[in-house]
Amino acid sequence: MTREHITTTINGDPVEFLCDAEQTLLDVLRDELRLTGSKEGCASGDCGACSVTLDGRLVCACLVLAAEVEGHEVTTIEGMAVGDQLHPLQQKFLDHAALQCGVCTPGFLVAAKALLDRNSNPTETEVRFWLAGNLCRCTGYDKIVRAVLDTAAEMRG
Amino acid sequence: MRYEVPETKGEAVSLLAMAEGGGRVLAGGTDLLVQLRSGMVKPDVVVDIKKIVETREITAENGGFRVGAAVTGAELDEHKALKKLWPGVVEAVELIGSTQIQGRASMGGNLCNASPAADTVPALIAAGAQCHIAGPDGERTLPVEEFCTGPGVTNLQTGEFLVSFTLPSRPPHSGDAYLRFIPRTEMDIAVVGVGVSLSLDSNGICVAARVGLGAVAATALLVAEAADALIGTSVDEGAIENMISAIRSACRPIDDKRGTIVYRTQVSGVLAGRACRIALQRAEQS
Amino acid sequence: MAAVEKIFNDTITDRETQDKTLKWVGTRAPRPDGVDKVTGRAKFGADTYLPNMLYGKVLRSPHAHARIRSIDMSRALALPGVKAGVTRDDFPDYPAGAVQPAGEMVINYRDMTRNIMAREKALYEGHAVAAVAAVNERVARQALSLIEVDYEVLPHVIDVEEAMKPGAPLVREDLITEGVEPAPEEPSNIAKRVEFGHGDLDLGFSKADVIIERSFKTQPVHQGYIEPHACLASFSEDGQAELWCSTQGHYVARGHCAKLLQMDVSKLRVTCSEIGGGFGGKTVVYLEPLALALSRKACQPVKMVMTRDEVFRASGPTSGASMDVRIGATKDGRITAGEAVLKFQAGAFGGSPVPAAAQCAFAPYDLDNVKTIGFDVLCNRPKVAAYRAPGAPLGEYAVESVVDELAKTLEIDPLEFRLKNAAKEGSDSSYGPKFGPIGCVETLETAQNHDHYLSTLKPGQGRGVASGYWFNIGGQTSATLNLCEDGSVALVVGTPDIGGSRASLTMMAAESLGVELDKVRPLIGDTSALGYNMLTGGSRVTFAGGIAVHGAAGDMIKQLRERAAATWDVPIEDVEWHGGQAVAVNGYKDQEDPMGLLDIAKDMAKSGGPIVGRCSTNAQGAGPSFGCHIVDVDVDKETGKVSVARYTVIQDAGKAVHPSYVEGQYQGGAVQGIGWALNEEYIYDENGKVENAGFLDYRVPVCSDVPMIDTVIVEVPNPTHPYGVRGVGETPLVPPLAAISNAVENALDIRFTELPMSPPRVLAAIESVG
Amino acid sequence: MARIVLTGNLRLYTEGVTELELESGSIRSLLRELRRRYPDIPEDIEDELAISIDGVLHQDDWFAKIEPDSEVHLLPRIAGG
Repeated sequence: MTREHITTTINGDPVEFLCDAEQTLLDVLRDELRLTGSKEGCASGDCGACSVTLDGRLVCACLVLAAEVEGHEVTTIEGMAVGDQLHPLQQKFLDHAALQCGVCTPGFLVAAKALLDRNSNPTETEVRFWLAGNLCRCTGYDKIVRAVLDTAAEMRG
Repeated sequence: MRYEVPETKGEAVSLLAMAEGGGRVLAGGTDLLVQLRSGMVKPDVVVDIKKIVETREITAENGGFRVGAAVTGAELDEHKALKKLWPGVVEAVELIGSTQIQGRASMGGNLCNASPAADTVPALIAAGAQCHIAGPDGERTLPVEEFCTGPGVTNLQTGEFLVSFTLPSRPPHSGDAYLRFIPRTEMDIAVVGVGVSLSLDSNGICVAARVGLGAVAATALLVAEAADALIGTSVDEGAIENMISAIRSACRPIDDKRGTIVYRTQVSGVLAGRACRIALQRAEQS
Repeated sequence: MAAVEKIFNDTITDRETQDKTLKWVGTRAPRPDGVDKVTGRAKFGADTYLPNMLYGKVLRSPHAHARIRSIDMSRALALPGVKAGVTRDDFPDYPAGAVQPAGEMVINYRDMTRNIMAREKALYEGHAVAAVAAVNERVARQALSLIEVDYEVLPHVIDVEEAMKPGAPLVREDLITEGVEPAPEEPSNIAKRVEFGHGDLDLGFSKADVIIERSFKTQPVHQGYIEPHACLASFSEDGQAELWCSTQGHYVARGHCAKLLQMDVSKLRVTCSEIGGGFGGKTVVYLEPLALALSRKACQPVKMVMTRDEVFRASGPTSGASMDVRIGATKDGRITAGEAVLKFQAGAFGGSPVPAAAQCAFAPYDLDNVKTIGFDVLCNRPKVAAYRAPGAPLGEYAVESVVDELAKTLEIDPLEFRLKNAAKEGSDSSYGPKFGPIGCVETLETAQNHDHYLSTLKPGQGRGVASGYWFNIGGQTSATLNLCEDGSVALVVGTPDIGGSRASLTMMAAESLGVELDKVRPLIGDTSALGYNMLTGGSRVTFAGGIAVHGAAGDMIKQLRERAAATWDVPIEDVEWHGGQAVAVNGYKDQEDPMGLLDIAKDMAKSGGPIVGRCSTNAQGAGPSFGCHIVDVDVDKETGKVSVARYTVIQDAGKAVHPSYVEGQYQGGAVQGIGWALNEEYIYDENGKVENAGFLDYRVPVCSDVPMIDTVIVEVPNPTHPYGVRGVGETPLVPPLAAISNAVENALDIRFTELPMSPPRVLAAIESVG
Repeated sequence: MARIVLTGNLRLYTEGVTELELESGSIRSLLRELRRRYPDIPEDIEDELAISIDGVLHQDDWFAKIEPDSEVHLLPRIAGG
């Protein structure tokens, strides 16, 4: 079978890869590029554990064909910290104990960052609805929502 | 499976025509990729239409809008003027899935997936939206309510694909609204969905109305009887009650994992009433 | 001597002094694995890859119940790229009596070998029938389509009461009910009958002014962890194997796999990945033995990952139940007798949590006359796996609903009514033993005085409360502290960290050693690194692990004192350990400069070599745990939709080592309970196939469904633990079902006796009363 | 003499006896004595038991002390999630 040759940008770096037409962006991130921070929880867009941004838009990597990212920009959890500097959201998630098992955490962080990039002062309700596509079975969401609200407040200064 | 990215309608049409039914159109992919993964569909070629300009644009058109079939929910939400003219339609799109889904899902995909429970369809029906279809024999136009012919089945012929919608202009004192019922607050498929659009004259009498009803029949319905119950009235509670009973008698639902016949019929009326009151309020304020 | 050092004599008499001197325990310290988890670096079950790795896939039964006449793998194995295939013929059979203790429970390997790979029959839709390993997933999937299985489809049964009826399809044709005298002559689906209690029910009910009897029904639910089961197995030609997997217990997984592959336990080395949730569902094996068997055949590493669909169809859910409860009380609110009959789905093999449910159901109460009977019933569903306080949420749902109705009938405040009957130190528990120090009364009194309970409801809202109980357990646990040459300390434990136990165990280690927290770095060792460790479950890790790290610290301190004594040339009894330093005392007081870890570590080689503190123990005396929940709900009377407006969890932790993660357990349990009470359920079609095997239609609560979850940590210390820990992970899921049902009753004046209280069910009830 | 209470289904092996008094210094000696008196008790029964001594729960703990005035309950083994 012929494979697609894709040239794209991931976390700011130029990346090339070969993929089958049916492979999803998530398949390629994990199995080809070994960017395993994006998790597969459902492969149907229901859990948000594979949240990444595509040209700045929050999407589920499991619902994007790898071939579709040709010429586009993808950012994943691996691109969130800068050098040894955690993003404020990452730090607040730690400070607030907003994770238990941690498997949903990368998706929540990517999704929460996409929210704060658009809305620096979200209400609790806005945060909860924005994150409704990210399932967490451990925390009951309380500390996650607090961490996001606290980050927003801190970033507003 | 092959992946193709045509840049013109013509290329897309010939790719789909050549595939002789073995082709699937990819816009946001939020339904298609799930079907691919589950093996529900096994196309020879997937035709990504997002590089075709007409499918990605929102353009003003004689007082209304032309909306590309692949415009995402997130983009519609950011389009102030469209949201002002057809708030109910945009609300319906916004109800599809999560923020992540909104970054990809489109009205075109929602319609072409032909699910009886699709959120945008009752709202588009109520809005009197038209579908613009490209195909081997050129372009044609079709009212939204005629696009789906059954669960998962559309009116599209081999080689055809949905390019864009027209959302018409509307007179002053018009308003629309869409409500759906789901067990959770997000992430569910509609158990019932109702779209209401109405226009009032200067005396507050309803001069035009359309009501779309979803998830209670094989396809989303345009319920003329419900509209008739409103037209010529001041949309008082009595008229709304008549509209509600028209809605309930139009229901032909099934029992399934998402709801029972009795429940769907009952709740369709409840939502119709609530949507109607919102539409009325918007009409009065516009 | 300060209380912490006193701990080493295991005489904790003065908790208050101890609490004042604690430096780390009770703080909200940083989490050792935190940065890896917020950067995506942490490696979960599916995140490991090996060179030359194959992908394994499982063929699963499309039928709920079918005899397997034959399985033909030939076409699948002939497909280019397919390297190995396994079926029932590749796993040993074991006789019915092949039971042995493994992990928490006695495991019946006759059943386990049949659960991981169907033998005579496929017993549920999704039951594994064959597996293949191929060069990539696509080829593996294609190979599955080439396997030919000849099924004889049999009638099936799902519902527990249907399964108990005479003439019901038999899941196991030769099953004779255990626990009935005389033993029945006819086989049935009833695997076991259990009975608990004391006193005289007739006498008790004869003293009652009010007797309420109700029947309850609940649908089966799934643990719903976000990470699907995943593993990577690598067998080498010499019969040695390594396994990386997402599990709650890698030592337990090692034992099961060795048994199922008939290999020496020592030849299998298991490393637990980070685990993406378990809640009891990852205490058993599914893919692991298949991956090992495939790898053994192919002599290549084999990776297997379940799809979400497979997780729902084939991995351990918990029971659906039918329950009858009868409770009598006097006018002044004293319960005179309580009786419950609990019928639980076990799934395809015996072993539902009905015994624990029967023991816990009345545990919050001090009763003279109580009896609970449980039935463990086979049906054509996956064998149930543990789920947070296994069984207790169901029994408590039924009992706490009736208790609430009694309080209402007697016009007594529901918390006051519970307090009048609450279990306390010295009470005979409903399942037998006298309770030691427990916090049942404390949680109820805290609830009574909580701002939530004192606040007034908005119009149309309803408020409910409920209590809950779980035993908690201890078990085999090992820990090692290695002193590094720079004075820092490497802590090795053997219990997978699901919710922050590396943090709590490190804090206790630093506390016991009296050193800075950042000088202790934890690691979860593989099965070759330590002595046996029972799995992470039963809320045991902070309790039993705490005893182990504390013991290891004691062992290390003994050696540190010896080195200091030898270096100073003074008798060991004249050297004590204070504040992380060896200090000369008695006659030698102030004659030697105290030696800290660094001082001793740098000359470790000269003074006798490496210093390693070890503790391997079988921790006993876990502290019983009680909780009380308060919840307010809104009900949309036109659609039947219930939403939770406010929620408060109050629970006795004994001692909260890391309060943030204790609160997290409370909040997470409450929200799982909200899902169980309102929307979660398995939906089966007429053929016994699951209709909602995905997160779209199996509706776990999403972020916008729930409010903030308020928590109050009550601390009634557990005397058997050096820091007073009880364990907190499971009790939070016990009260919510009843608390929410009681709140809905309070809002609508309608008593629901069936879960979930989904909108169609609620609306139907509202309409029926007009 | 320690008071021994048998819960769950143990009575099925003890001719219905659910309470007895025994002289026994440890869980191990208790189990031996019980099996001597009631040979029907399966050999591996202890693998399925939890044993409470004066309200403190023990599982797999042969040498736990039983005082002459202790109250001992034999329960089904407890497994958590």
